[in-house]
Amino acid sequence: MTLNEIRARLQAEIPGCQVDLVVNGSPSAQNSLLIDRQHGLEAARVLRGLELDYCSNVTAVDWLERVQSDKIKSKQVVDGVEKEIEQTVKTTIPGYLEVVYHLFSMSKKEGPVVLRMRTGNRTDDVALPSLTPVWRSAEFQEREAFDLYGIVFDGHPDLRRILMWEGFADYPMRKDYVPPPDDDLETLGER
Amino acid sequence: MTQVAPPEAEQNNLMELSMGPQHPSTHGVFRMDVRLDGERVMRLKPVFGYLHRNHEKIAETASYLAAIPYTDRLDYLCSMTNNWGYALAVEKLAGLSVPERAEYIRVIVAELTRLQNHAGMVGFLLQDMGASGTPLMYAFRERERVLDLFESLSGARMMCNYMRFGGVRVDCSAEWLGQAAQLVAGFGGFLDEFEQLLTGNEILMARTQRVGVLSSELAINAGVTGPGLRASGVNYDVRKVDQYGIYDRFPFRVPLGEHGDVFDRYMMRVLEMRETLKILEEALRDIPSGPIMDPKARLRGLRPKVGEAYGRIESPKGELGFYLISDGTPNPYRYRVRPPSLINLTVLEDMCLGHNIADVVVILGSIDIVMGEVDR
Amino acid sequence: MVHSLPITPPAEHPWATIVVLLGAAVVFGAIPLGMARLWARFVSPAKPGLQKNATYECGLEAKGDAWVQLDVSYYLYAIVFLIFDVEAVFLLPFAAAFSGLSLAACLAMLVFLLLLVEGLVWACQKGVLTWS
Amino acid sequence: MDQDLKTELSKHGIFATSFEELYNWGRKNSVWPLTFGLACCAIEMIATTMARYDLARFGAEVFRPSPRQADLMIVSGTVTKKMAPQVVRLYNQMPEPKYVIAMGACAISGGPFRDGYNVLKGIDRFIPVDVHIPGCPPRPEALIHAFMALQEKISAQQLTGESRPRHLKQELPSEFPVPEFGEHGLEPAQNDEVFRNPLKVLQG
Repeated sequence: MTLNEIRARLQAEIPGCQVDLVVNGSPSAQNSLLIDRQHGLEAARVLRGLELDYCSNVTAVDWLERVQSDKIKSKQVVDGVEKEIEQTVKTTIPGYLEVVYHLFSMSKKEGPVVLRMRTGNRTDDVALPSLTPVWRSAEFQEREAFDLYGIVFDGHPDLRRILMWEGFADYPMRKDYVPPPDDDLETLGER
Repeated sequence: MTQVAPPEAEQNNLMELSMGPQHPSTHGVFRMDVRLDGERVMRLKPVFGYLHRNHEKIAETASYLAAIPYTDRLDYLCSMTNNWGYALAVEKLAGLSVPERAEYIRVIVAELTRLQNHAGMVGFLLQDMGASGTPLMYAFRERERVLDLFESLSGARMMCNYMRFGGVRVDCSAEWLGQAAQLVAGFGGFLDEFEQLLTGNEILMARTQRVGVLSSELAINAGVTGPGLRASGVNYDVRKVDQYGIYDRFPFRVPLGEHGDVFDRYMMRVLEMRETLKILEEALRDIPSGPIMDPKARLRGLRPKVGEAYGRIESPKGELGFYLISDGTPNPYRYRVRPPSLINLTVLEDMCLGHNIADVVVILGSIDIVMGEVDR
Repeated sequence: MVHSLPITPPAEHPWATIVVLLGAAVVFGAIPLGMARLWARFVSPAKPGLQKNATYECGLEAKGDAWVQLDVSYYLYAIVFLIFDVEAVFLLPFAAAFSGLSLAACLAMLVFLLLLVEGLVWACQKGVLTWS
Repeated sequence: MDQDLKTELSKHGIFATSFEELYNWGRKNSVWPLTFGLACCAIEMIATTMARYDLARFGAEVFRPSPRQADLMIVSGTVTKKMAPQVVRLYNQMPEPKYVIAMGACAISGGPFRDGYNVLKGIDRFIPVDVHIPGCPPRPEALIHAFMALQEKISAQQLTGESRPRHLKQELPSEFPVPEFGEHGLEPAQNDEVFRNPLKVLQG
């Protein structure tokens, strides 16, 4: 089943579920489906119904706030002559945390269907629905996403830190994490 | 003095015990918090993180080429297959092709890695079962032969750092291929000797049959991959499914188990070794000559276009995947490893409940975990 | 004629060799232990500590208590073993003197054996030795 | 008793020795390591005990799982911050005289994973280390060389006088404080009595 069929199927089965296609720039052409958070779990159940019985990989990605400048050609009248001017419009995209699920079908031996969900922002609104009730292979990987990125998975059976110790306070894999200055030989000089 | 209720464990007379980070049976620094009723396991919670060396954080600050030596240290028993998994992902990301001879060399060294890993696994499994030393000696004798081949090829025994995206680093000489063929010819004899000693042994059968049974539905749902999944009867081998590299040219069969217990997982390893020998014989026979590196692959300053790619291979432990997101700069924006050992441990508790604590050791040995890959 | 004394000079006491051997064994065992104790007292000082004497649990702080009520079947298992351990002790002299015994003695021993084996069969049927 | 007289005597089958030599000879040839594999170096350590490299020739093939019966701790692999308290506690629970071999670049200084947030930059921040073996992983021959270096160190120890080893001095501790898990890292980050920071030594 191609991605567009799956997308149509999802929109048909779950009213009001917003699914859009994220095009992948690399030659691997593994495009993905971005699903809004509210209908994440139902979409997962529908996909599970489509024989996608194996969730191979769950990855958390930390997208910082970034400024995207893209050139827009616009026709403008400049001192009476219509000319095409290129304007670079700088749009700042707010940062968010994202979880990517790679789903496969073991029965039909079909390639990856990539599912993405994004949180509201990077600080307080970081909740996402957990897909562990649908695919149990996501249990440890979601705990790792919680541990290293701080994404809270609602409905996860046992959401605890998996790699760092319990009392650890930061989310170390985030892009803006600064590790504590262990008494490092290089940093000794300027301490 | 208010009477504080004893913790839930003491209430129904369960002993709280942790088979902790330093334990002879845990194949590295893995910890299991076990609650025992006498000797039977009532609850088992694995604890990870004692070897979390921040592989992904370091790889995200390093260039694509610099991440390759780190992949050696993921599953430090099979460095060649880790390299191949990473190289495959980068080739998908950057759209590189691999010349014919390099593909053949990749299959040869990957299958040699599978041989020494499965031999080591059987040796360690018997060690967990109490046959301390002897089977491991036989297994490591064969493993040393394979490590000699890797050392003469790549320069290092365990950390080969051998593959590059777009090919391999060093060409193998005809004399090396002869030695490899000699090893493959002799390996069958070792396997017969091993099987004659082990497979028919009543103690092994008594200790492993109907122990740690894993149903195929639970295996699929919990994402178990590799020999553990095929022992439960699910025909899923990434070499056959994705047919990456040139695996479609080699007619090898995929062994399947029926009961999904420890004995089936042991048999999977032994039968897979025999299939690997077939692949190696054919690959060593018709390896072509030619370049070993894709000429247009830039190693040092690789800047793949913005995009992402997920590449996966059948490592001896299961499906090892690398998910790379590139933002056009020389280092990956996101570098993620799909660890088969960690995900195979999801069902450890389901397999161990109700068994004795001695069986927990054997079940953990049959899953074959390596902590470098579990904790990354 | 000199009457020889009715009592013959006693050959060394029949148990003497065993006593000498026993003494040698004890001394042979005691020498290294004694040296170790003297060494520990005079040369290498004892350094007990809080962490050193803590119970070892795979590197972690031992939590919980091992003094837990165990299943009764372990106790029954131990009792059945004890019975047959004692029985084996009785069999030893019987086996040693077996060739010189009369039929009656063998029969008596057989009764002893059968009584205990019958107890074992009953225990097995009651399922004492196997528990789910 | 000078050396050439001893060799002359030993040619005729007479062995003259001192109590100290006998004591050290007995201890250095039966060093029992602790079963303590952390990471990749542990596989190389196991390969060293196997038939081909045969650590048994040095009397050290008996790997004791419990620290109570071990007198050598081979720190073979990366010591992470989550594992550091356990390593120090195990070292404390070993009876004197005890020795530590820091096997591999990770145990010496954090190695290739040095700038990881969860990696301790070398075990000599918390416990004294006797022999360092560079390598990643060090070859089995390097581990055997470390055993020979340790044996030389043991045979050079004096039983009396000021330069007695640590375990013969009452005032030197046989225990080191176990670090706690803090909010952002280990508290304390390292143990200053034990850790001789090379840079400070150079500056100081």
